[in-house]
Amino acid sequence: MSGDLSMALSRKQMAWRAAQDISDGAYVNLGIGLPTLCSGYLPKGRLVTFQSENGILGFGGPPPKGEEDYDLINASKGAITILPGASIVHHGDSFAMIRGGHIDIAVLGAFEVANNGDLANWSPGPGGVPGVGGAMDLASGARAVWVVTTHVTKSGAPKLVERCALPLTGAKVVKRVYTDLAVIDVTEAGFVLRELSPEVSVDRIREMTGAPLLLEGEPAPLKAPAGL
Amino acid sequence: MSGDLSMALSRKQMAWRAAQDISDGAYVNLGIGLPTLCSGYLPKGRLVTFQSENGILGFGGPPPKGEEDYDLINASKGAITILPGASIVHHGDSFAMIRGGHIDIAVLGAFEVANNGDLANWSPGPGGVPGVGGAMDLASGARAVWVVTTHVTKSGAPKLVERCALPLTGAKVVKRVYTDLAVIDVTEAGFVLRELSPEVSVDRIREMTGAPLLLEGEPAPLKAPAGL
Amino acid sequence: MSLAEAVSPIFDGATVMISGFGGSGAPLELVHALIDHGARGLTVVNNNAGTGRVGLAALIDSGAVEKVICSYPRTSDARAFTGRYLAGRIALELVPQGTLAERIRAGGAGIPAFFTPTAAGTDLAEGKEAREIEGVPCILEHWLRADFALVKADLADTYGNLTYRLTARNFGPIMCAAADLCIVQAREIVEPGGIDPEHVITPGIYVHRITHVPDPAQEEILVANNAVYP
Amino acid sequence: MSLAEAVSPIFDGATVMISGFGGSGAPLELVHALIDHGARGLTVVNNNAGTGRVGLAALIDSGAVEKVICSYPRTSDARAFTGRYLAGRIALELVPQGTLAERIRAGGAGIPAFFTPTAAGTDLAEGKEAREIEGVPCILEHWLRADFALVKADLADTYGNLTYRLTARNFGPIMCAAADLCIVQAREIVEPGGIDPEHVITPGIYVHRITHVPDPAQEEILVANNAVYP
Repeated sequence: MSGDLSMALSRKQMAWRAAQDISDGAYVNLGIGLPTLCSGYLPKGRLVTFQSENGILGFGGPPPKGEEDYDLINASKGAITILPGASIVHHGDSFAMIRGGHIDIAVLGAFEVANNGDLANWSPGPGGVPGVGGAMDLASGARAVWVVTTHVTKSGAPKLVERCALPLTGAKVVKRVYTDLAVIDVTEAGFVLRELSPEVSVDRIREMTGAPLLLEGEPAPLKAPAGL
Repeated sequence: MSGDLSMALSRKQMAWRAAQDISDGAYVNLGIGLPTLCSGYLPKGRLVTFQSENGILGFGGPPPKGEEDYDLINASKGAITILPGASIVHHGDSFAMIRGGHIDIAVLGAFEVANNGDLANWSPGPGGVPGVGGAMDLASGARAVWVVTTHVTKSGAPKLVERCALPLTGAKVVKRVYTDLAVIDVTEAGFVLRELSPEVSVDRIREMTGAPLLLEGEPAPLKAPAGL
Repeated sequence: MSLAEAVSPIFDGATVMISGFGGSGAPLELVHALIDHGARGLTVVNNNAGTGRVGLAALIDSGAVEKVICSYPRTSDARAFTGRYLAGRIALELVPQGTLAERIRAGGAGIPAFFTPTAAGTDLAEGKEAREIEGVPCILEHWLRADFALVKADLADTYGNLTYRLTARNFGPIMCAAADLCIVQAREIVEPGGIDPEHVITPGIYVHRITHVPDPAQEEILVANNAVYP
Repeated sequence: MSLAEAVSPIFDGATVMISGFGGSGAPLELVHALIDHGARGLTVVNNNAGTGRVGLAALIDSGAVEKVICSYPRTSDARAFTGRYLAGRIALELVPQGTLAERIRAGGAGIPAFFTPTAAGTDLAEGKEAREIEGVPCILEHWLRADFALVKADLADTYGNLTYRLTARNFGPIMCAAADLCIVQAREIVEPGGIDPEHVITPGIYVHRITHVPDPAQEEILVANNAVYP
């Protein structure tokens, strides 16, 4: 949630909103955490194939409790189910798929997104144990990188910025950001506000954004089903 | 045959001689033409697995006439049979196997071999249509490259030389040469004569060789079964 | 989808990868449909440069091919290519077979360039960046990508997952991944689930169009019978 | 061949690749045999750096590991690695997961180095050669090879042809090819011909030792039960 804004979207609502934009027939990689929720909110009838970087294309949700097979897991190391039409590949081939530009959309989390598309989502900075996993491969390899994140940090600092302070995951990679308050495109000119929570004014969202927020006409109202 | 030497080995005898040195358990790629004959002359009980660069490991000789399946061929594009324990890979993986140093021995033909191990076997020189196929990959990728060739050309010119005149297939790659008159190792010091046809004197073989031919003790007699 | 519809997006001047090693894995029906389609000025990537008067040889005979990128144009009956090449009417980029395969694999895998020992120190290294790495002389090779791939598969499911028959697999999997649009002819088309996920050779993500060719011709047989297309 | 015999050639200071992504595909029995074997000063290549107190975590706990090359050491219970790392008693080479996979693949495929866009412009590109290729910023990465690979397979035939269970395939095939000596634990060992040649995932040429582990432990289950080795 972004500060005290009661009308900010919930995590599930943010996932729902991003999921609406995943096109029919797309091959999609969902990052660990919040992005993973998108798979539950695809519009009916839309065929989307999920890839997990450990080497599976075409999987479904977790199996019933007690039926987990830990030889059938996703990148978060959670047990999954396999769908008809799936395929298994080794790690070399799986990242060839990612690096080679075959994944239509990677939906990722973020610490920071800069208005040139720079993404920081792997390292909270110096200290502790670093771990990068497949974040950089996805950031630079997917045809489109979308970010789903709260608009500001828990302490209220903007996550959309002019320049990432944290170590980059990828340079100039993010195309679109779904926050709990807005939908924002990353364009050549910078951030462009496409949708905005009806409860929030343009001035207010600009205050909460660490880089200029451009308008191309009136932003549409950001909506998601209640109760998610 | 080397000139008028009646005791020179036949093509099949040369293949037989090279085949005796293929060790048990070896993975071997046989080049097009004369080297292919080696597969017929392995000592009994020796398990050798043949690789063909189009993507098969573990194949046998041609099927009976009329039973050819042209989806099951070797690098010469001849129909083959598949043996228990075989595997099929795609071209990328097949040459990964070759380039990665996993083939124990490549037995190849040659136009020329230099005494530093340089091999020329792909281009007869300028003019005509060039074609290289997998020759360079095998020459630089196999753990050991053996050459099977007549000792001199049809016109009597040495094929073992100080420096290849024809375009190279690989630099410093040949380990051993089996000719119709001799078995010769390629060492740091140059050509070393290991076996020599009993009909040929050291002086005579030196005349027929375009580079110094070193001795390390008396060469053994080059032998092969009669009637091949 | 019909053969004609499958190849209909192929435009003049396109780079087209064609699967197969000799006749094994050669998508003859797709290549013949391409001849009928009539695109010109093509660059073709194949291991060879056609045999006899069918398939790639027929495509070359039709005058549609401007350049061939291959490892071995000297097949048993390469008259289509040979005549044009010696007359200076077709260009040739000769690439060692493993380097050709690796460049195509790199194209699909998003590796813009790689160092390889193959061909270092030979005439085919001319003009290429050379570097010794860990004591091994290498040359720099770049990825190879294509606008289209024409590929022959055995089974396909409706998501595009593919298997191949025996050594007909050869260039198919790497070409599927290296082309912007991958067009497949399959002997049999099954429903999703009809191929064991562990036995899929080409995942459906790489395949864009599938046409059903239940009884595909084999180039070796056609060439032996002196067949001519069209 | 027994587990103990299978790992007996592993020497002090060796680089050892260990298959698996998390617990899936982790050759626990081979890793435990390696602990018993007692080689020290190891460099381990794995996607992670161990979880709980079994498998790779137990190997680290035993003090045998000097360095880990991995993409993600921060697993759910990474205490073995974390404690040693923060105390400066174990080295870490952090590699993006796809670059790790590609470096291992390059090791097996004889590609000494390659350019990749992954990590270009990030802190993980520091000290690496950078170059723009066809407009894409790239960095140069080198192959990764090992003295030994410990790999978990499902089926093996006596020639060493392997299959893997579902996503347990992950790093197995590329690690088999990148090690001088590849040591495999297989759930079932069959005669040559017992695996369809078209379904072989790792050809036997890459496999040197096979040991039979008919009922392999699953790391997730052991960790959930707070298992400790030895």
